[in-house]
Amino acid sequence: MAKGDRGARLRDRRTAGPPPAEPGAPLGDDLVQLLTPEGERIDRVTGPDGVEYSVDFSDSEYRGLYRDLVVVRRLDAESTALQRQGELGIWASLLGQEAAQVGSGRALRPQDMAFPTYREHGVLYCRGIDPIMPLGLFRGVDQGAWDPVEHKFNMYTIVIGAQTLHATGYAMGIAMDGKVGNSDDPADGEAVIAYFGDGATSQGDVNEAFIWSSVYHAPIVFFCQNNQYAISEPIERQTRIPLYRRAAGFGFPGVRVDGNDVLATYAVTRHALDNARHGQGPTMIEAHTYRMGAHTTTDDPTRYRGISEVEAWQAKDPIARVRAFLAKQQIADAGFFTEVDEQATAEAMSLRERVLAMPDPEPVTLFDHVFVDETPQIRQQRARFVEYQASFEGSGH
Amino acid sequence: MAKGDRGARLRDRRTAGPPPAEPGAPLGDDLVQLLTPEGERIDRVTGPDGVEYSVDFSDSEYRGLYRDLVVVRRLDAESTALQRQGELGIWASLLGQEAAQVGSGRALRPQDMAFPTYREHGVLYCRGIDPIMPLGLFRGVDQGAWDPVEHKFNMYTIVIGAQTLHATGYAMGIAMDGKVGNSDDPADGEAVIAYFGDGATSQGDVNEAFIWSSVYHAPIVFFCQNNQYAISEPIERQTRIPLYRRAAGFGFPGVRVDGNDVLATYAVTRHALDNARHGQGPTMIEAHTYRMGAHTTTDDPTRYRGISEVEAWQAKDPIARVRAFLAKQQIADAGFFTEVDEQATAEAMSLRERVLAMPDPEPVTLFDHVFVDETPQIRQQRARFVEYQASFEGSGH
Amino acid sequence: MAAKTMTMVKALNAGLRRALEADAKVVIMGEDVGKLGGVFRVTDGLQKDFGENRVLDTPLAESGIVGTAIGLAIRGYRPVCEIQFDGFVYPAYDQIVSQVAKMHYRSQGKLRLPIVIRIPFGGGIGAVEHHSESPEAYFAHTAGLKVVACADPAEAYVMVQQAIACDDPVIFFEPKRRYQEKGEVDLDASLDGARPLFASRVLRQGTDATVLAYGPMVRTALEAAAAAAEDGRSLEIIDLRTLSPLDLGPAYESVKRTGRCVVVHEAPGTIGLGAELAARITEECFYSLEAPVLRVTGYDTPYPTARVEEEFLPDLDRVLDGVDRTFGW
Amino acid sequence: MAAKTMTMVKALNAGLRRALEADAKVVIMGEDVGKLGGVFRVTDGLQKDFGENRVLDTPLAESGIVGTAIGLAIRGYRPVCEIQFDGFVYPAYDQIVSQVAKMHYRSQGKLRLPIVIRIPFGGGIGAVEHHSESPEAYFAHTAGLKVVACADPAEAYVMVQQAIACDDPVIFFEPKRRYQEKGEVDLDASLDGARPLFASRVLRQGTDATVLAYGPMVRTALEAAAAAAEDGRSLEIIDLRTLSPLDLGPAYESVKRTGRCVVVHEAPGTIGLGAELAARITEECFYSLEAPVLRVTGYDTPYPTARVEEEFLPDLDRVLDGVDRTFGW
Ligand SMILES: Cc1ncc(C[n+]2csc(CCOP(=O)(O)OP(=O)(O)O)c2C)c(N)n1
Ligand SMILES: Cc1ncc(C[n+]2csc(CCOP(=O)(O)OP(=O)(O)O)c2C)c(N)n1
Ligand SMILES: [Mg+2]
Ligand SMILES: [Mg+2]
Repeated sequence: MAKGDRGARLRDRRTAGPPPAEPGAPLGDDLVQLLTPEGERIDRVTGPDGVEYSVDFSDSEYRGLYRDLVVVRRLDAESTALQRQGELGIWASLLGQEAAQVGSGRALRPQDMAFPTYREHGVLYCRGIDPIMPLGLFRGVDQGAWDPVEHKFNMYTIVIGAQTLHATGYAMGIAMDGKVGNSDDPADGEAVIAYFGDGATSQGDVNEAFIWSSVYHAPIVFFCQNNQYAISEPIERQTRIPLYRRAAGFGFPGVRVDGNDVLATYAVTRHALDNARHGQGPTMIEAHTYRMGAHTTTDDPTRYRGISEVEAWQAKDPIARVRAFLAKQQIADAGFFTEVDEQATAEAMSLRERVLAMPDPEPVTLFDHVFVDETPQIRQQRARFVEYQASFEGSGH
Repeated sequence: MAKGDRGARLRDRRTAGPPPAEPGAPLGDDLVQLLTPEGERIDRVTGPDGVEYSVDFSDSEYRGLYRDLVVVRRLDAESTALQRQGELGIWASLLGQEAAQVGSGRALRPQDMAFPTYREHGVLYCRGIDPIMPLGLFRGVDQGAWDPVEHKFNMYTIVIGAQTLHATGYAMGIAMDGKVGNSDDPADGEAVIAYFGDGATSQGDVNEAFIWSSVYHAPIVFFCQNNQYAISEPIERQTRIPLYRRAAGFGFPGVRVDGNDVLATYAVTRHALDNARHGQGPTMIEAHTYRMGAHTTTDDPTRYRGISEVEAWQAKDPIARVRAFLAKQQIADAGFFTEVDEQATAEAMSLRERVLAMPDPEPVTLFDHVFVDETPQIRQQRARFVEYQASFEGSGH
Repeated sequence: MAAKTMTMVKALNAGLRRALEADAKVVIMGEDVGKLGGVFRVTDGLQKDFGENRVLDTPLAESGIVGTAIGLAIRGYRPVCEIQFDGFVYPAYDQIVSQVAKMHYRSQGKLRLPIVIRIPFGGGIGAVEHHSESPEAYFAHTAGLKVVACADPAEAYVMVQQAIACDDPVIFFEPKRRYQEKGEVDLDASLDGARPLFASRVLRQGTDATVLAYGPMVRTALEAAAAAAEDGRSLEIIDLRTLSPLDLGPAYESVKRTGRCVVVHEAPGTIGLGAELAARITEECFYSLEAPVLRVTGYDTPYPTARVEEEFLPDLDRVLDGVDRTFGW
Repeated sequence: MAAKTMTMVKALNAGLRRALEADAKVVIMGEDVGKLGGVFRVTDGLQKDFGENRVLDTPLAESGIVGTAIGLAIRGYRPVCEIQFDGFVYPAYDQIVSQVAKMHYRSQGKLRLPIVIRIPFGGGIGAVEHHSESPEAYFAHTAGLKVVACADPAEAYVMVQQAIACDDPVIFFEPKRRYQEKGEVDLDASLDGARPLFASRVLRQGTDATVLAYGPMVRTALEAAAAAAEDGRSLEIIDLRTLSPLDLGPAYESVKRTGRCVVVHEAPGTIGLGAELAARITEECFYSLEAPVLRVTGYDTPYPTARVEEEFLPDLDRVLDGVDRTFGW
């Protein structure tokens, strides 16, 4: 034990709380970035995992990513507005996390399966799913109600971390089906992506998912959007070191990517997914990003964070940098930007209209689908309910 | 992605199961050892954590450790025998793990608190506790029934991993009490040691304990006895890489020690505990050892492991090497060894006698201590029970 | 006397504050309880005033919260854990039923775990799934736990202090749909003079039928009684307050007079509290009952989506319907 | 016909084997279920015969077992999870009550989770703590789960296959104290002709009182009936088999004839299955009951230490005492 700076150390120790940690340290050498906040392209970069990352997009693909980013932000803003107007019960905004979601979402191949939390509206959009799909949940007219297998996109999961085990089990099933590691063809082999937040990493379930995946060598990518907060709690309440380093302790690689950089996020995710489908086992990706808005529409972030922090992240906006890049490289012109905005508005207006038209469920449907094979008990309760409701009819009740 | 040895890789991938793992790899450079199986002393060794480990024992201290090892093995054998004879309901033998338990148990300072599993009879002994204490549990006459605070030794915990969180909370309490990091005096400051097995590392609770400890910088040592098995499951079912490496991902050091080497175990544990009490936060120790016997007396290990494996570990016996060392160094003579064996036998006989004399509890006590402040409901049920029992009296029932 | 009109949230906050002041060993822990003051603001301002060692923002894991609370209790602390919503208590279930509930018993009384686990429970707030559960039966069926539910601000203020002062573990249910309803609270009320924590109370006297409720349904039951009175029917309303142990003396006395009993709760009926109440009351009042004890409860379905939750939850009409049915038996 | 005398363990093993043969999507997973064949040997030899992809030795964590089983079910598998002992199911409680029980409902029927969770339950085997629990009420109170308990080898053989064939999640309770008791099992029995899984059965007809039991207490109830017969009292014994949904038609019919009913289980009485049975039977048979439905159950204490467990558990005498009390009412 070094006896050098004893005085200083003793002072440190006396505070029962932890000494300064560095989990939120923003831009270290360990961060994979291919597009700077200023819109400068970095050609290729070697990640902390020793892998060289790059992307090779055509101009139209670059424009496509920009389009995705703008549309998902616009749809998100519309949903926030719909909540304010009482049309949704609550909304969990993705504002600030567009690049993490579009980058990873576009990296998925059609055969891949995604397990979202409650915030992956951008991933959902990139899967080609109608953005109205999850709004029933937030409006309170259903609880998801979509077919996860048909959409290759599981229902939203609200219990923090639970879905990471479902994802792992599904990935084990892929391996059991012999759908992994058969060739180097990216169309061959399936992979799973499990989304979760920085807060979720503290749940036992998430750590068990790491263990299961590692032990069974499951074709899965753990995609952690570290948006720096779990509701009000900053990342320091969950970890003392950068989250991506958690993975190594479980026996698989972890990478930290600039989650506000759609290109780097795409590159890292695609590599990890292809590795998984080709039999290389799991990877954990920490997408370093920021929740620009409230946790949900019921939250008030001014109670726990300052405006200067938010402004610092504003300068790293995931969309502005792509726009700057496209403009500087003359990949897109003003007309394109206008057209994208118009498309985004149109999609938002369509969403709004359709949300307003979403009917309330018939009360009696609350008895439906408790079981595949309905029990006499449920049948009886439904019947009594119908009878009871009928007793009010004509009574003006 | 390297395209070199594609054929071989493809073959590997096709098996859905995991490729060869190395978690059980026995003696690597990462293993801290100060006494070889042959009884050779290694003066000092630098651990994978960069710390230089050594011990500086007097001859009488060396003899004391040998004495501990022999006695705890003998007491354990007696308990196994008692179970065979129907005097205990079940017994979880520590055979093979004596050094891990004596080394760590003797490393504790009086003020430290231990949280055992159900197998830490050796640690308990080293705490100066009467070895009869836990036998009530195994006999079925009580469920622990001792005062954890008085003994600085928590009740045995059977639910795998649960105690690691209790230990963490207790360690947080030490910090809140200001009993950590006040000076470099080892008598100043308290620390906690949490015991658990290799299987336990898969439980969410254990991983949550790592997180809590790290975040709150709690004065705790996680002492994992990797005895290579969780009942029938070999370590490969729990991890793909050596367990001690798990710690780094949570932000604190992990060390692997030869758990059959009482000196190394002592050195590593003492260092970690003193670090903890001095405000340096948690450490995880993986004591690499082997469960020589059955999981418990109800288990039949021949169903899942071969005799050659057991024999290989026999050669690394934790007691034989100390004996060889003591003899070679002329620290002890034949008379000493005989005396120790006699003491061990005497303690075992005393244990046996006292176990046989353990009375069955009065049935009515099953209603005691449900609450500090007993409820009318329990009072009523007890009263009815007494009345009901009385109704049989004289009926020869 | 400092009687003030305040919401249940503010009353709980005041109660927690007094507990923190009264005993330096009391610590509050949970997700977002510190800087944010909890998602419902029940712990608002407490971290600021008592410091980070007394009010802990914990990592996001319920088993960790309860598990470390056990360790703190062994160390001599009195932890008050907040579970953010009812539906998120299950990851802590093992620590609660296998450890919290049993350690005093296993130690033959040598260990005490004065832990309070606060759970905002029940529906009616238009929330998404997992935010409107009524898991009280899971705990009240568990030997070794004490379980209570408060129903109004004055009660919340006193009961939360009593729960913290209790040397046994207490699961403390707070009816979140009543959080913003106001009531008179005597902030100087001494705990000594207060009604014991593990006692029920007759809230309204009546002669025709007895209605038992707790937590959020107490107000519903009172409204039903008012409506029934207009129809000339007199309901006696009992607020259970303690779900384990049950304190049914007043209920037995009442049912023996009225001969009819309806039990109300939000949780699904099957093996809910209502089943136990019906069974015990039938045993105790067998010859007084004019009709079986009837249960007005949530249905045996998962908690439904917000837009139909009002149909799932017992309301004034369903309580009256239950009473009617006991008369029509 | 291959009727053979065998233990319940062997019958379950044969049933699982048949299920593995019948459907390639059936997978067995749990701690020690592979090479060891389970600590009770229920899965003995199955991994050897069906391979490591069909019978999985899992890491040691119950939430992981159930959580990954959900993922496998989404992928189209039919996982059969073994929980090693009743007291170790709680770490998986969140995955069971918040996910397994609700995903079909949340998806409006689009997702099916044909998962079986096998739990050896109950006491009487002289085990240490956490190895003798009766947690069935925790599951039967949970909407979205089906819960059954088998009572003898022949039933175990058929019921485990039916549970695996069921498209809803089933919590499958096995009375571990009856594991080594033998009975006749028809190994060729077709599932088609079998009694449905979610039906109770009258095991012994009687006229004086009705006794309801399930799992380990079925044999106890039968013994009580035999003893009562010697005293000239005729007990009707009903094995519930299904704890959720309940199938109480036969019980209602019986109690309407006998006028007396005793319910027996090992779990603590408060808010146990018995409470629900008492409440429903009272509702349905109100005018036929000569006495309240009485419960003979474990006490409201944690499960006690082995040397006094026989005093905790209902036995023949306590069942008869319960019957006596209904006659003395
Ligand atoms: C088991 C559980 N506990 C608590 C909550 C309440 N809760 C909802 S979101 C949230 C924070 C999640 O933080 P993070 O994982 O970082 O995801 P983010 O919301 O930032 O995307 C909490 C505590 C929950 N949903 N589930
Ligand atoms: C939560 C839980 N699940 C299952 C068990 C059953 N069980 C008892 S010991 C054991 C294996 C433990 O292995 P390990 O952690 O390596 O400790 P060891 O017994 O080898 O010392 C299991 C599965 C348990 N006690 N608790
Ligand atoms: Mg977050
Ligand atoms: Mg082990």
